[in-house]
Amino acid sequence: MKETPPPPANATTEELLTQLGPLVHLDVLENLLNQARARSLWPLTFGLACCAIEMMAAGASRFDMDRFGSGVFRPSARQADVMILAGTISRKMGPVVKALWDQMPSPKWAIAMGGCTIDGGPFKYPGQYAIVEGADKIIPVDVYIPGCPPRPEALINGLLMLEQKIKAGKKFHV
Amino acid sequence: MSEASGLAAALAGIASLKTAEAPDAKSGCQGLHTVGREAIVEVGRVFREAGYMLEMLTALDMRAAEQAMHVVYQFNRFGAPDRHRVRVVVPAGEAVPSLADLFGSANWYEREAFDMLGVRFDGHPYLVRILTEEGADYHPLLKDFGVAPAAAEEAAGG
Amino acid sequence: MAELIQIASDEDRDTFYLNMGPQHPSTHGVLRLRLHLKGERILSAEPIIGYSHRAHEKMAENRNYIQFLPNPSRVDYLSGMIYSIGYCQAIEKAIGLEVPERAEYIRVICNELNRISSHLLWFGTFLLDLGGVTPFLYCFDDREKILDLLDLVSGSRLTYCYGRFGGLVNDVTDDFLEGTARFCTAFRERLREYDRLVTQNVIFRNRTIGVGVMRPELAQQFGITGPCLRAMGMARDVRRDEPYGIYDRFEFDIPTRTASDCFDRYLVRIAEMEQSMRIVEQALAKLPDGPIMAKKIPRKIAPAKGEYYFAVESARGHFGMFIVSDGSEIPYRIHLRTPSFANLSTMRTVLPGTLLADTVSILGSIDIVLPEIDR
Amino acid sequence: MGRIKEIAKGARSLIGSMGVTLKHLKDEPVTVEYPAERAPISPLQRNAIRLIEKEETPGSHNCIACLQCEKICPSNCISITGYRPEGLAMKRPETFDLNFALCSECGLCLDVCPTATLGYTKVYDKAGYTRADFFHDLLEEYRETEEQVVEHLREADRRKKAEREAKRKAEAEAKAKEAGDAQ
Repeated sequence: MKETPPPPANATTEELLTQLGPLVHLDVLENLLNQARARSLWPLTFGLACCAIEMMAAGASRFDMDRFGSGVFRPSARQADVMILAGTISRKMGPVVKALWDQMPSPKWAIAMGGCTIDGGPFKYPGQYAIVEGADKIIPVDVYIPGCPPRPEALINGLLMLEQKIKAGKKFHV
Repeated sequence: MSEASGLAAALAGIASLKTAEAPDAKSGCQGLHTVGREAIVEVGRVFREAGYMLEMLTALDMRAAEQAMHVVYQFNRFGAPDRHRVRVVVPAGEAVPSLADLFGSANWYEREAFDMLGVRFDGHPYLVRILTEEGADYHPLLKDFGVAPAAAEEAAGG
Repeated sequence: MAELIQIASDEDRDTFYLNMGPQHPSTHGVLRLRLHLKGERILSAEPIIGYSHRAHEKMAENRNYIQFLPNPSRVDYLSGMIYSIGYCQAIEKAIGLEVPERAEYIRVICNELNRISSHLLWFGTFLLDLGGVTPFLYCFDDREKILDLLDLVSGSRLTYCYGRFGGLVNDVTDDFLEGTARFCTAFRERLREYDRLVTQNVIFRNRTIGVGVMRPELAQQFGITGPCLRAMGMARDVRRDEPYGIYDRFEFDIPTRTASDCFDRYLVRIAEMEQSMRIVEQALAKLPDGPIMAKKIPRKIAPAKGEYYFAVESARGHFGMFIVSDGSEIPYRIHLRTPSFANLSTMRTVLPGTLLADTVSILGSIDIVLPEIDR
Repeated sequence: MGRIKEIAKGARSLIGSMGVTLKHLKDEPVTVEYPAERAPISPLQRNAIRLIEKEETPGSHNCIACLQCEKICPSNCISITGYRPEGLAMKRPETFDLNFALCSECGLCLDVCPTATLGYTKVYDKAGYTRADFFHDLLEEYRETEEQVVEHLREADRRKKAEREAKRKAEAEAKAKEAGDAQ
């Protein structure tokens, strides 16, 4: 423990975690856990705008996200693993999104669905005052899904990509 | 018909009200009026008593041409449309009497006009921002908003 | 904060504030309600909006009339087709552009299909709020069929940009026409099923009948429009009162109820779906051949200097566009008068006195779409 | 008594509702097993744009870098730079980039394209791990054939020019002949 240099004072949580790493390494168990996590992603019931309707469509009978263990939409952030940011994040909503993210227990993931959450989408123009231009300005995003709005298939594909990412654990580089 | 003529008579009783002749069908209105701001409450009362609702309220930034803001009220009745657009010209920075006591919907409409264009309404019970983020200090729909800073931002790193 | 401290020192210590939203499963988006409660009973309610404010009106001032085309369908994404085509109609009226007959009929068909899909989504989520999951799955199944049809003609599922000034982007195919006719037949049967599944359900009736009554005087005071108004017994519909497009050529009823509670608002919407199908079937029968774009479309879309107002009936009520032109290609101002804004503002007077659990059914029954309120 | 009636009513409504659900048991499943099978997609499905291979330019697109699409795009997601190859009347694009994350799929660019060389891709379920995944280089698939196509266009231009020359010559001759006849 002595060799580890102390983290810089202004480091973010994310940086701290990468630097320190887990205290106990249980590789086999960790892998097993990741397999389990990837197959039971519980999204937060949380719609921001247009994309939320496609998110609902993805959860309904035609596309049925339940086939991947992700159909259990949790109304409370404290029971959710994955935050699907579906829609434009307005500046008024930004702090709320951040608060919700902080309320989610770790390990947690975020999917940015639709152009607006990637970098402002159609609502981005010089002088825009109302929106946050990209969800990753507030919270770390794992998977991006472009489209306006993306089809439910795209959301499911994004979810599958997130599963791959989780299953790969730390060895996965993007 | 008597209702409409009653309304016309009541409107004619308001000294500062000027009615435009025969509005164009494209304007979507049956009557276009301009009124001094002191009489807008009176006009609102006339429309309310005639059974009209406040359909729309917004403001226009006309500071470039007339150094004034226009507050536009639109009254309509249920049934066959009889839409009246009433315009109040306010010198920039001055307040307009609120209609919030007469129409419930005016409460939010006025808050929105205040938020977006900075028009103040006298006698409004709770004139605070409604749409923009907390702590905002700008009125986005003003014509001089977002022009210069945007250009600067573009140059800096857009 | 000051209010809270004051209450705490009051003699009435059993009242409290509850913050509902912006993230709440039954606020249909990002609405926030600040409720002042005494036990389960609501003393006062203040909806706080703006969490989905996307500056549509400012965007209009930054681009020309053509470039604003994608925006209206994102204002109200549930009835995006109606908004998108309504905007085209507003500009066409302002510049005096005639639209070919065929395009007009296709517009009506698409609008009414969109209205049904919007009501279906409302129906599903409303029932979901009240605890019924099954109808949600059925509704979405039917809704997918409509989306398939609209996807077939417009290429989008939700935020259509199908209308153009002077017509439409694509012509409809035979697949679409046959599919629509088939859908109408099948959907009639489904509506009867919904009636058996939901309308007769005791829990649903208990949670909606007599709940959230809007007093008739509120209609004038707040300018309520749409199904909420029709549940008060007033047969007002823009399609009938000031017909736009070719709505004056169709026969349809305006369903009304009188009790003005959540149950009546539900029944009005169900009846409206029925009427929309009537319109669709009439339009399918009369659909003429011909072009779908006007021949002479001005290169520059610039309405003459002046002010224009155009209203359409969206799935939620009276949607008005107030367009101020200074004669140039860029709008001087576009103000969108959206129905839910007025409908939601009644909550300050409707909610007090009701129970907290009823808030969910009342909010659900007025059918709000947040980006349409916040714009 | 009222209690029993209430219960009976509830039971009846429950059975009625369950009846509907039971009736649907025999229905075909509506779920599309997405990654394994795909529902048919509308031929007009709007997606990211691409350059279509055109007849006039075999093996490549026919973009003339007129910048009409860039100008009309409401969300500024297209950026093009053009160059004029030697001996060619029309310009060709040097870069044609699309930032799909900004796109609103409105289709206005397709409306204005004078050579109708813009179309939609068929990939509707794209997702990525970084934002950079959505910067599309539309010329990527055509880079290799660019020189060939430019040569082809040059050839076509030369041919056209020659035809025009010949036509003009013929007209001039006819005119001269006419003039001669008149004299």
